Parts: sequence; structure tokens; C-alpha cells
Amino acid sequence: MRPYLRWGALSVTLYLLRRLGIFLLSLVVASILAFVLLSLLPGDQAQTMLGVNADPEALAQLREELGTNRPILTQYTDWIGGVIRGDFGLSRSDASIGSEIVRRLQVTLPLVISGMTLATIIAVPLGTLAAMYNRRLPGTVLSVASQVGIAIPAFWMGIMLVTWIAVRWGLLPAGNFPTAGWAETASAVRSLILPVTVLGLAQGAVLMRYVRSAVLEVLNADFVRTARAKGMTLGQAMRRHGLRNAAIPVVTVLGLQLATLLIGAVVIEQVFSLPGLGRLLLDGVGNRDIPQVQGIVLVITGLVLFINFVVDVLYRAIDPRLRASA
Amino acid sequence: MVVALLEVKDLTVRFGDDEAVRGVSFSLDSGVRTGLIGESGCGKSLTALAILGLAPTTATVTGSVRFEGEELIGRPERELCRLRGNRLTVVFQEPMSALNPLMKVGRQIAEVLEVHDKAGRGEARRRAIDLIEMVRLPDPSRTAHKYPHQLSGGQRQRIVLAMALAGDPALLIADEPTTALDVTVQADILLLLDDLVRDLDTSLLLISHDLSLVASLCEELLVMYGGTIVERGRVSEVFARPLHPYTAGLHSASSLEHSDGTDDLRTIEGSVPPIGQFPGGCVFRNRCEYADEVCLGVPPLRVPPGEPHEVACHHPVSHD
Amino acid sequence: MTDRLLARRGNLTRWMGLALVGFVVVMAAVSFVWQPYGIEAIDPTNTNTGPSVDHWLGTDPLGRDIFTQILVGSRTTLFVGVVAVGIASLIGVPVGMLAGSSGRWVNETVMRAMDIVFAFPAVLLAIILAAGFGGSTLTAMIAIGIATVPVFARITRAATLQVMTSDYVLVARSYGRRGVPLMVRYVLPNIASVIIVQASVAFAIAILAEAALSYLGLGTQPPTPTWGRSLQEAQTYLFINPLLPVWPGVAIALSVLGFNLLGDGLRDALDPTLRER
Amino acid sequence: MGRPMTALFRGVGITRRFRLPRRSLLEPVESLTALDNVSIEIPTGAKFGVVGESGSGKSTLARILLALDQPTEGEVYFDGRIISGASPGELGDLRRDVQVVLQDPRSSLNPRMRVFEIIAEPLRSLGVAGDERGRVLELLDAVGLSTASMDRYPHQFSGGQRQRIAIARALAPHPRAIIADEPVSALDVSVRAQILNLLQDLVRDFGLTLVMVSHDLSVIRYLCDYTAVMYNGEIVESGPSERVHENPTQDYTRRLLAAIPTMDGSLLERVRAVEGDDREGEHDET
Repeated sequence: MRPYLRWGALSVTLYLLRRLGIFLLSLVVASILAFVLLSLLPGDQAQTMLGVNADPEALAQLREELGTNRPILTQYTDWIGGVIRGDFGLSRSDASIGSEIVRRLQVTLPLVISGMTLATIIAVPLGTLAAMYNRRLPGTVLSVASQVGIAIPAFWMGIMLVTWIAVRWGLLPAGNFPTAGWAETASAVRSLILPVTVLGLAQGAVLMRYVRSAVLEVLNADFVRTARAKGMTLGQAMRRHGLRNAAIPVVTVLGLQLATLLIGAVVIEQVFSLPGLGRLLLDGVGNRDIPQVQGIVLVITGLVLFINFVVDVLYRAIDPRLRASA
Repeated sequence: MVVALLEVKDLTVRFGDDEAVRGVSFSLDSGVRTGLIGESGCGKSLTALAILGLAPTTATVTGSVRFEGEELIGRPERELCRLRGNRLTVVFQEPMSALNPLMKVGRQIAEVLEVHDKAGRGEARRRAIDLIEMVRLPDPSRTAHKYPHQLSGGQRQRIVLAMALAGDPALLIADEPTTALDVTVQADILLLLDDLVRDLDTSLLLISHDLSLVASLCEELLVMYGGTIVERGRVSEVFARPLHPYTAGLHSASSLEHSDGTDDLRTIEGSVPPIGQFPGGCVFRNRCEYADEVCLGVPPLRVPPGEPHEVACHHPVSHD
Repeated sequence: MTDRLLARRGNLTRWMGLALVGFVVVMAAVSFVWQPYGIEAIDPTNTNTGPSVDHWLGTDPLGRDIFTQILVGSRTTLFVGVVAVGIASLIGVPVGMLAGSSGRWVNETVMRAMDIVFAFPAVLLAIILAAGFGGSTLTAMIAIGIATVPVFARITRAATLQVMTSDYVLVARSYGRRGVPLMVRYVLPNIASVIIVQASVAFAIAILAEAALSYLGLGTQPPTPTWGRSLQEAQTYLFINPLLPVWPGVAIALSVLGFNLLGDGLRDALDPTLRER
Repeated sequence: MGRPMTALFRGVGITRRFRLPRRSLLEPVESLTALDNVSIEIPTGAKFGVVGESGSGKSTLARILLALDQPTEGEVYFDGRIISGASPGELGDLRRDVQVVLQDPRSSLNPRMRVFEIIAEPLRSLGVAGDERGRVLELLDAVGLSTASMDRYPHQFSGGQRQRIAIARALAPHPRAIIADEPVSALDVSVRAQILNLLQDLVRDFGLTLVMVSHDLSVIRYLCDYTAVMYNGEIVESGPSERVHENPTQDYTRRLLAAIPTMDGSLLERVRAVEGDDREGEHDET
């Protein structure tokens, strides 16, 4: 065999290019899907705006204005053209959809990211312990705890916390993020404590099971046995060799959870009435504001695909076996 | 009387109420090469793991293992770690999964020296390269920077061997070191093992299912079946006059090259029962043609009258 | 021996799972035959009462009997779960089998398609459908079903790949087995256990999703009771009746726990090699 | 055997290349040559051994002879009819006449089928008429298994017994040839002897042509009267087993023979003797 190709710049860029290509292609297809799905839905926008018995000329005139009478392809290309320039067009209440999305992201992103951080802080140690004490009492207890954690719906946990901690004892606000946003950082942070806790516990219970199975697999791996045969205690062997190998599957799951949580958090936003992206989407649906819904759906699917792309590249960077081969 | 290097007395390994290793006793003297022969399911690998204190957590290990005069069974993990990888080392069977896929091989060798405080990081790295050269791998400094998946099976097994010999051990246990390799690669590895064990004056316990392999490398031989030692002696003696019916059967089944394919090979009836389902008394009783009611009692391992080596059988095979 | 130990633990989880799932199924069945009070029977005289002899779980702000709401609510939960998992498996399994047994390009395109579907989580799909057709049980079922297709496609593909590259399939091809008969006699029976385990876990996730969608008003519409919407209604009366949100939450949690435990127990029983997960 | 000694299998200039994943934009895609211009002729009734280490191409050759893989170049004939590049329809009786026995008994039997179905499957797939039940019972007896095993599943048998089931399945449709890829290497020594005896008797009793692929020269020598030695995708030496064993002409064959451990413990001397000639150092393939 020729001497092995060093992990040269060439072979890495090829891999990155390929993954980037797939990411962009998926993004385009997702945007087409989002646009077409929402445009084809019954209840033409002009009709809903002017009510059922609006007279035909006004309807035709409004459709002209909204441009919903143009062929679907041109509507899409104009829309996407705008989006690329950061212009998501105007919502029904003539507010710039783009800036509204950015403002809402300033709530959803911190909520989701700190939620996942808390989940990781909970899941990694407990999952590792559950694996180390597998088939013994502590292991079983932790497994049952994570099963129960998964079974409890996040928004129920939210409501219960709101009922007792916020309403009955008034310790923490029941959400309601300050209208001034992060300007009033103190009250903004306080309003996020409960929602982040709920997210962290719910996602932590799910993540814990994956951490446990990843650590279990590593515990039974031959190279950990080799490390112990070299004179390391099980703890040293896991620290030096085990955990990095276990990190690979855990990173993938973390990425997937983060991606689904972007929209999944809408339930928590609803419980704690936080002005997040999810609730904006719900309002958009509520008053049939199709452009706003299309814009938000594109942003969410875009972020999900982007996170998958990053996770995939990260996955390859950690593991030298995959680093060179395309 | 000089203390034996390794003294195993009545070693038993149980999973729940099933005994995988039943009261194994033997001793190894320093500088001697011993082969431990047995087919899959006879408990040979488990015996090695029990000696090293690496048996699975679900197993209960009892009996005594004295290494260089010190008892290992029940000794705190910290103290065992000072011995493992240093005075008492092991090479396992599967080279493909024995190395950490995310760490360069040079680093994994250097680690042995660091863990036992025999060298600082820089010094350990340099000695790792010398060790790679010692196991005859090409371009040692470049190989040290490679990852396990960039090496072949044979090359990886040499890295594992380098790790096992880094601490200049008194006893090297090799559990089926070449089973997963091609025959020409195996020959090179055995050649290397033979040279290194002699140069470093290390004692060797070679565990294998291949009688001819043990014949090529070892002087003493232990035959295991059903978790117990059924025969023990010098390789030449046991091959010349196998006393236990199982050893005799194994010996003839392995000697393919002498028959010319016309007559049928001498075989052992039936197959190895799963763990926990061996017959009481003599474990080979259900497959032995000489078995009778005497075999209901457990045969002790002893030297029968007029024979040079030990066997655990009530009716040893007679050769005159 | 350890296998027997594990089998017993496997049995334990399976029995607990079966018991919980059985309980929910019995509730749904009973609701067709007997309901203590009509789901719309409003009794303005006693609203928001705690558990009592004639109202086992008490009454809600409109004076409706909570126990009946929960009892009938189980019907929606199971119905949405069955249809959603049905959609996901009927689409996901064949697609996964196709990807696992065809050439690289088919495999690649299927997986990329699944990535794209994955970019539309259940909640998002439900929102899009609701934008057009309004919230309903159908919206919830379709949204959850389609969003779960990639899960089934991925595990089926992985299991099919493993079977297709096995020795016994190579031998089967050597005596002429190929195409559909190969898939039906060799692939399907060997991937069935993985799919059954996944179906059970997917059912649990579907219950959670349905509850969330109903809570957001995108799922089943009144008057059909559903646990999710009961929670939403309960939220507005937290001050007066803090016990109100407890019951639907417990019902959701128990049924989700049931299906997850059933999944774990089945995994231990059906396919010992998967045992350690 | 009335028919003239025509070659049952004939391979002319067989080459098989596998495309490796593209490593970088500039260099062309690399490929791995598993078989490099291999020509082979296996007479009817012969017991033909193919020996080689991993990466030598022996398993690829076995699959090509079974028409389960297509050569990149070259042709393969079975009983005079071309089978390389043939569509399933044009394979004629190949699927019935040639059966296969593989290495690992734990994975070569469908775990979800009972033994009766496993043995009957070839008959059903090939549409062979006749008393299926009678045939299966006859086969179970021929391989030394009890009729009761008919209703059990593979995981209820030991390695040796499973290999007997695999052999019974291979004999079901009255094949003319058996291709055995490492049939005994996954078995313990004592069980291996039983299976070798069985294979030898069945090949004799049913007048089969045997093509045996293995890395173990002593097993090939015991069962086969012809031996072809493969290395790096080529047949480096071929001829009657006795001749190939007693005085090999190729260096690689000598090194292969020297590397076989023998009961007399002479391995290390023989390897040192051969190593002395060509101090090649580490040669193995990745």
C-alpha cells in the first residue's frame, strides 16, 4: 500500500466541500418545501385578510399587491432573493419579519443553549455513574430515574413549577421575559431560570440514556482493558482513553437534541409566556400571516440543517479514522 | 528453595453458581516458557484474567495467586496497578480493538513508562520510539505518529507487544496473541516473541488452542478442559505419551499433516458442553470412551506410577 | 448466571411496561362502554371541587367530571399514537429496507431525503399543517407520523444493511434467492425485533408530542377531551385549583413510561445482542 | 463419471478491481486490485484447493466462481457456459449445480428459520420437485444429525452441528460442485476433525467436485489433490498437492510452508531458514 496519505489539507477540504454542498442543497430543498407547502395551503391569504364575503375587485387588487397571483416559481425566487439579502419581507402588521425574528431569537437561542448546557451538566456525570454501576443498585436507580424523567412531559413539569414556585411561593417569576429584553439583564435572567431548569431536566433525562450506553460500550472495549493491563486503575483508563471515545456518540445526540429543541421549546415558551421564535410562529399561524410563517420556518429548518452540518464535521474531526476518507 | 515466579493454588472463578474455572493449581518458575492449551470454553482466558485481577465484575474469584512471593487475590487495586504493565504484563488476542483508535500509537506505548514513573513525558516518547524499533517496525519515529487504523493487524500486535515489554516484565502472559493473524504474519510475530523473551530474560505463559504453536515455543505444557487442568508436564513428554484421553484426542486431531487423507482422523465424540453443564466428577466423562463409575469421583492431578508427568484421570492412556 | 439475571430484569421491565400500557388500553376500551358523566355534562353548582365520592378526581372550572375527561382522553392518545406510528413505520420501514439493500446512490439519496424531513420536527410540521387546515387530530397524526419516518428509515436501513451483508444472505443468493422473496423470507424476520422495539419507543414519543400539540391548540379540538388540552385549560385556573393540572400530567407520564419500559423489556427479550443498550 | 474430463470451472484472465473512496481532488481515484489476471481450470470431480492469506483474493475468486460477483475483466465458464456478466436467467443450472459452505457457522444460517426450512430453502428457491420432507430427513442422516433437530433453531446447536446443517443445505439440490470458503477455520480442533471426515466422505459418496478456499495449507493438503497458492491477487503456484508441498518452486510458497506450525516444534528453525534467504522485513498488507 502506498505510504498513508498524511491528513493533508487537500483531503480535508474535499470532505468539507462535499458536506457543505450537501448542506446547501438540503437547505434549498427545505426552503422550497417550506415555501410550497405554505403557499399551496387552502385559505388564500387575501381571502383571510378581507374576510369571506369581500367583493372580488378588492380581493383581486389585494392579491396584486401581495403578489400572490404571480406564478409560484417567481414568488419563490423573489422571496429567496430577498431572504439572502436578509430581507424577509413585511408581516401583515407591516413589521419587518427579519428584525422580528432576530429579536425573538435573542430569547429562544439563550433558552435552548443554556437548557442544553444544563442537560449536559446533569446527564454526563449521572449517565457515566449509571454505566459504572450497571446491574447494581445505583445503576438501576439512575436508569429508573432517567426513564421517569423522560416520561414526564416538559410542559407539565413547567406548569407544576409555575403553580408552586412562582404562584404559591412567589420565589421566581413565572417567565414573562421583560419587554425591554436583555437591556434589563437582571430580570431577563431571572425570568429564564425556571424555563431553563425545565428544559435542562427534560432533555437531561433523554441525554442520560445515551451517555449511559456510550460509556457502557467503552467500558467493555478491549482498549480500556489494555489500558488497565498497562497498570492504570479503571478510573485512569476511563479518563485517559474511555471518555473521549464515549464523547463521539454523545456529541451527535447533543447536536440532534439542540436542533429539535429550536422549535420544540415553543411549548416551554408557551408555558412561561416567553417571546420566543416558536410563539411568534404560533401567532403567525393564528392570524394566517403566511410570509411571516414562511420566514420563520425557513430560519428554523436552516438552523437545524446547519447544526447537523456542524455536528457531522465535528464528529469527523474527533475521529482520526474518518478524518482522511471522504 | 527458590520461590516460584508464579504460584496458583485452587483458583476458582464463578458467575453466580456456575463455575467457569474450578480449582486450578500450577506454578511457573522464572525463565521457563509454559503453554496453556485448551479449546474455547475451557476457561483458559478467564484463568489469565483472574491472575491479572482483570476478571469481569460479575465474576467471583477465589483461591490464591502468589506472584514473586506476594499474594494478589484480594490485594487493593492500587497495589495491583503497580504490578500490572510493569512486572506482570499481558498481550491479548484481538489486535484490531486492543489500541485506542483516537490516540497515536507512540503515545500509547510511552504511557506505560509514565504510569509507572519510569520516565517523564519527553524521555518516555524517545524510549517508545526505541521500543517500536525493538519490535522491528519500519521507520519507528514516523510510525510513532500513526493512528492504530493506519497499521495492519500484525503491526498493531507488535505495538501491543512493545507496550507489554516496555516495563521489562518478569512474566509476560500472551493470550492467543496470533490467532487473529495470517500464518506468515504469525510466524514473524512468534519469531519476534521468541527473540525478545530470550533477550529480556522474561518468563512466558502462552495461552493457545493450537498444540503445534505451543510445541514451537514452550518447554512446559498445561492442558485445560472444563475449567480444570487435566494434564501437565514437559511438552516433549506429553506429546510423546499423552496420558489423558482428551489430550490424546487433541494431539491426533491436530496432527493433520501426517495423515494422507485416506483413513478418517481420530476424533473426540460430541462437543464441549456450555458453561455450567459439565458432568460431575471427571468433567470429560461424557465424551470419554474409557469412562466408568470410578470417573464419578473427581480425579486428582497426580503422577501415575511409572509415568514422567501429572494427569487428572482415573484411567490414564497406556502406551506400552 | 448473568444471562438469567438479565432476563429476569428484562422480564420485570416488560411486565411493568405491559401493565401500564394495558391500563391505558383498558381505560380507552371502558370509555366506549361506560362514562361516569357525559364529557360535556356541565354542573355549574360544583366547580373546581377536590376529589370526592361522586367525582373521583373532582371537577374542573366548568363543573365537568375530571375522571371522565381523563378516561375519554386516553382514547385520543392511543388513537393518535397508533396512526402516527403506523404512518411512520409503513413509510419508514420500506424506505429503510430499500436504502439498505440497494446501490450507493439510492442509499445516499434516501438518507439525504431523511435529513431534510428531519429538519421539519413534528411541532413544526403541525404548525405548517395547522396554518392551512387548522388544528385537529388529523393534523397531529400526520405531523407526528411524518416527523417519525426518518427514525424508522434509519434503524431499518442499518438493520437491513447488517442482514444483507450477512453470510446467510450470501448463501441464499447462491441458490437463487433475490428481490422480494429474499426481503420477505430473510430480511424482514431478522429486522422485525428492532422495528418492534422502535415502534414501542416511538409510541411513547408520539404520546408526548400529541400532548404538546394539544396543549398548543394544534391537536384535537374541543369537545373531544385530550390530556394535553386539559393541561392547557388547567393552567388558566392555577390560582383556584392547583390540583387540576396534576391528573392529566400523571396520565401522560404513566402511559409514556409504560411504552418506554415495554420497549426496553422487548429489547431484552427479542434480541439478546441488543441487551446492553 | 461418464462425461469426458472437461473443466467444470474455467477462468481466463480474471481481474477484479474495487474503487477506493476518493481521497483528494487532484489525484485520480485509487483502486484496490483484488484479482490480477487470474486464470484457473478446475476439472470435474477434482478436489481443488486454493490457499492464500487475507487480502490474497481467494474469497473474491470464490464469489466470482459462484457468479455472486462480476470480474472487472476476463471470463468465467461453468461446464462450458459463460457465467461472468450473465444475467440471472442466463446462468442455466449454475445455481443448482454449485452450492457453497462458508466459514462462520454462527452467521451462515438464518437465525429466524427452523433447520427444516433452512435445508429445504434451496429446493424451494430452485423449484426442485420431489418429497421435500424425505429429502431433508435423508440429508440430516447423511451429516449425522438427529431427525429431532429438524424443528429447532440454529442458536440451539453447537458450532460443529451448525456446520453440519450448512453442509446438509449445500447437498440438498444434488449439486455437482461444492465451493467451501474456510469451512473449518472457525471450529475448535477436535470438532474440525469431525467436519473434515464428513466433507471427505460426502465428496466421495456423492461424486462432487470440491473447490476449497483456506488460509490453512495443512487442511488443504489433507482434503485436496490440487493446490493453487494465491498472493496479492495472483496465483503464484499451482499443481498437484504433493508436488506443491514437497518441492514448491515459488519463494512465497516456501515462506507459507515454513510458517505453518507443526507438532514437532520445528517452526522457528524453518522460519529462520527461509527468513535468512530474503530478509524482507515487515511485508503484510493493511
